[in-house]
Amino acid sequence: MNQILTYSVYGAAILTMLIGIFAILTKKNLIKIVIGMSIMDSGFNLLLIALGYIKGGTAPIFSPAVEGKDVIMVDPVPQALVLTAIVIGFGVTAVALSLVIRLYRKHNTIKIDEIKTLRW
Amino acid sequence: MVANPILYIALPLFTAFLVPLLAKLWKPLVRIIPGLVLAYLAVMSVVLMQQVGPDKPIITMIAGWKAPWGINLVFTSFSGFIASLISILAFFIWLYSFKFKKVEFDDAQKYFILFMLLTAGSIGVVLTGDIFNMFVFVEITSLSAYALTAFYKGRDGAEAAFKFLLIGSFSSIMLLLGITILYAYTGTLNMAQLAMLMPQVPMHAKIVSFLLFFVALGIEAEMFPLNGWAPDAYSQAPGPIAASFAGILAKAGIYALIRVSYTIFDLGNDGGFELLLVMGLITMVVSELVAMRQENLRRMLAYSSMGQMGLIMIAFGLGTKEGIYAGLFIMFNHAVIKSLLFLASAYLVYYTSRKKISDLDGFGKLLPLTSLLFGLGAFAIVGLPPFSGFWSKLSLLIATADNHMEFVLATILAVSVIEIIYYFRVLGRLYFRKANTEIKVRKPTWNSVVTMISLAIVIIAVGLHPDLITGLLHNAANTLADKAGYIQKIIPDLFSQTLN
Amino acid sequence: MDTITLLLLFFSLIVMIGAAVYAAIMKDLIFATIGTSLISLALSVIFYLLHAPDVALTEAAIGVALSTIVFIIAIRNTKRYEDEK
Amino acid sequence: MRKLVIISLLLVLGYYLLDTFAGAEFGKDRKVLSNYYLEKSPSELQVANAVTAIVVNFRGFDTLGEVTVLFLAATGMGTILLRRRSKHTGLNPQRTSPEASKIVQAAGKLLFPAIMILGAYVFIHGHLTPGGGFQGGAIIATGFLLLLISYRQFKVEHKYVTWIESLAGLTFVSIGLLGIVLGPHNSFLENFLNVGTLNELTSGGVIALVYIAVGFKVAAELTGILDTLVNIRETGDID
Repeated sequence: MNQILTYSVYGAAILTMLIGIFAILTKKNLIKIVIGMSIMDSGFNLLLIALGYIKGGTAPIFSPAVEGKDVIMVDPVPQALVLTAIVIGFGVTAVALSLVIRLYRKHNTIKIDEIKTLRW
Repeated sequence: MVANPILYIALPLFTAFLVPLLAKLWKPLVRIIPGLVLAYLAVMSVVLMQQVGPDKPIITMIAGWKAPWGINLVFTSFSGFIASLISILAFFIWLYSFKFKKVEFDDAQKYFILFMLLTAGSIGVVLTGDIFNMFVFVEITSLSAYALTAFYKGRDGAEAAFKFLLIGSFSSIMLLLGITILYAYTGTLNMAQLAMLMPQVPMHAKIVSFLLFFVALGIEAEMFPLNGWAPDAYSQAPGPIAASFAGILAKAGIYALIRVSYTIFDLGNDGGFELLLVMGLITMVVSELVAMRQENLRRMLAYSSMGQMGLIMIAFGLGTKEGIYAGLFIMFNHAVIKSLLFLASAYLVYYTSRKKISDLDGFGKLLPLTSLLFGLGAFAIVGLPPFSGFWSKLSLLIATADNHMEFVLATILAVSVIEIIYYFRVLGRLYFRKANTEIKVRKPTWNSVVTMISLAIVIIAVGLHPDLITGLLHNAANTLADKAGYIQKIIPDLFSQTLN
Repeated sequence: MDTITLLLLFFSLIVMIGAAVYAAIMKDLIFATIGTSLISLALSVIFYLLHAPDVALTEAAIGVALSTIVFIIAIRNTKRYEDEK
Repeated sequence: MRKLVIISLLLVLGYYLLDTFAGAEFGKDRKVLSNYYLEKSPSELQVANAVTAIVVNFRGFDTLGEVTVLFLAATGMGTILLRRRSKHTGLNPQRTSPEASKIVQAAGKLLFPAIMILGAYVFIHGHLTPGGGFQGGAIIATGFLLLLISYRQFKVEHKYVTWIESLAGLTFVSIGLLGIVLGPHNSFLENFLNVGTLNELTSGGVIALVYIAVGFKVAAELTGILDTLVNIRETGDID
């Protein structure tokens, strides 16, 4: 059972990440590329949270309900890291989209192959 | 309190939050205050460098928790040297762009805030002792770099910035994955403890995460073929920012790469160093060959900069103390000389929109001082005596010869010839061609002249008296090579536990 | 984990992957954006099930609401369809 | 063809990643760092929510960086998008979007105070219950978003946003610097106040204060980002 869980949760997270990377690499539309970036980040966030999960654990909050009892808590460190990663991801997305808007204003298109200066 | 490494980060952030309010009081404060902060950091670097020694690093706790539990800043002879280099260079670049008249007030405010945070982020990458914290600082650095690349509206800045952002987002996801793998197997994020626990990580996980780190930080360090962002970013960003990409951003990237491969992973003898060496060789050869074919001055300098980064990777890829010493020397020279070249070139191509090398005919007479300084930089970067570039290249050649790598040695020499060809082509245009009659030139302002001359003085002084800096470099090289010492200084309790 | 939690977890994982594929292939960018917000919604349910309420809240507020609206504003300022000239 | 190559490369990458992560089994206990945090958070800091303790105190430096990233995003978007503010129309350039329906407007008006209170509750109780500065700030930003999309005339006063953002940021860094002066270990961001008792509103010392500052800052930054995007001119070149 645990084996199945391990592979399904991590697998789902990695699959989501790969879908995002695939979208970034193959799509020609700039907004679609940014959507790919956001999918990729989502997959990563799940991966990290899944890593912190502990079987039979509770949320890492010492509320009055758990006070004095001997409980196992899930690892709080990945949660703190994901919190940071989500916020940073949002900042990057916002900057990326404002760049897309500016590119559209200049070239009147958001297709990557129609903007000559964007090719490499 | 007065000289505390934490101020490298806290002070710029404090100022960045304060500047929008100060702008309402008196507008010139927006330009002056960031400069004062950078000046303070530069002075603080000098003070801290005198306190630090190979056996007594300055370790700063944050939030009162000791090393493996809390984040800490580690100012050793090695990281301190790079941090000081960055902070002093940042002050000079501020001085150069102090009278930034080309843009409106609103933009000038953002420019100085972004530049200050770029500096703070880079120093954070260098000083932090925590791997996730390093990621946060990498993100701060890259976000400010994206915004600064797209700073001018008239150029193709947005395209360059978008490319940069796209590659940067790959870099950050790979960095995060690498960090996650390490956390999964060791349960810690502190670099020293990671280095200590590394033997218990299974080999395949170690290799996967090392490759992730290598690619992610290779993007930041302009390694081929991950450096597609660099030529565009260098040529579209404002002049002083191009200089700080070479002197500050790339230095933070290569530092992180070295820290990860030398301290955290003990893959050095299992192919880690060879990988660095080979990638460095490829980067150097390809970039220099491409540089020779560039028509655009900025792009030429950008490719030359990547070639130098390749040289640095080769030096660190040797894995010997001499190699580290040579690599650090090249890092220092590259930071100073490339900044001078970029700063001087900004005036040479000020009014030409295409920044072509062929537009530079006869500038030696039109802009004598700037051309002279550019020429000095070109002589120094190709490694001609009596400039500082000579000594660093010599030490690298000696280090390669000691390792009996004749092929590497020959390649470096051959590439130097290429370098000489394309730099001298520019100098030939500057001095031995007739100027176009109706060409507009921009005379450099006094502050940029002061900046460029100071950098030139550093180049000549180190060229004539390499002893000025070799002591620092030797200390830094010894500190980096001493991995056990690093672990022991940062987490003494845990280190002694494992010994017993 | 009890059975209901497990079922909910698997259901959310499937929704998430489905939404990711949907967001990646949809030609209409507004629908693709709704796909990403669906990913975030499923993700915040998963986070809650994995005992990470803090992260679930953040993902719900930033991923579902703010990020989606930022995308929609960007699409309104550019083109709605992926292949549109 | 190109897609096939990419897919196969990605599958190889995915295989290696899955293989690596499968070695660290799902649901297994991994001790080193987290046990220390779980032990110290309620005992020394008197903070019930261990994630808050980590985000604000143990790894508070990350949070400072994170807030800076948002600040950079807001500033960066300013440099990327806005060149000139159109002077003749005042702060709110031509928003050509149609007015929202009366129902949406009424709902917006009703919901706005509730959202504000929820957001403030979330970041004030960050050290006791799930949530905190980021979540609360984001919730408040959605409140402003609601008004921005339901009323065309609604405008966020840039002046106030700047003031709140700057003052909150300054509070954060100042509390950190005060830690150097007043804290028992003289280190940045250290707690120098009485920690109180677990599960009380006044517990946690500076942690609660820092998270409130973060809440204000995040709210102001996210609102600023949304406002920049909503109010970009819909026609014409930026230059």
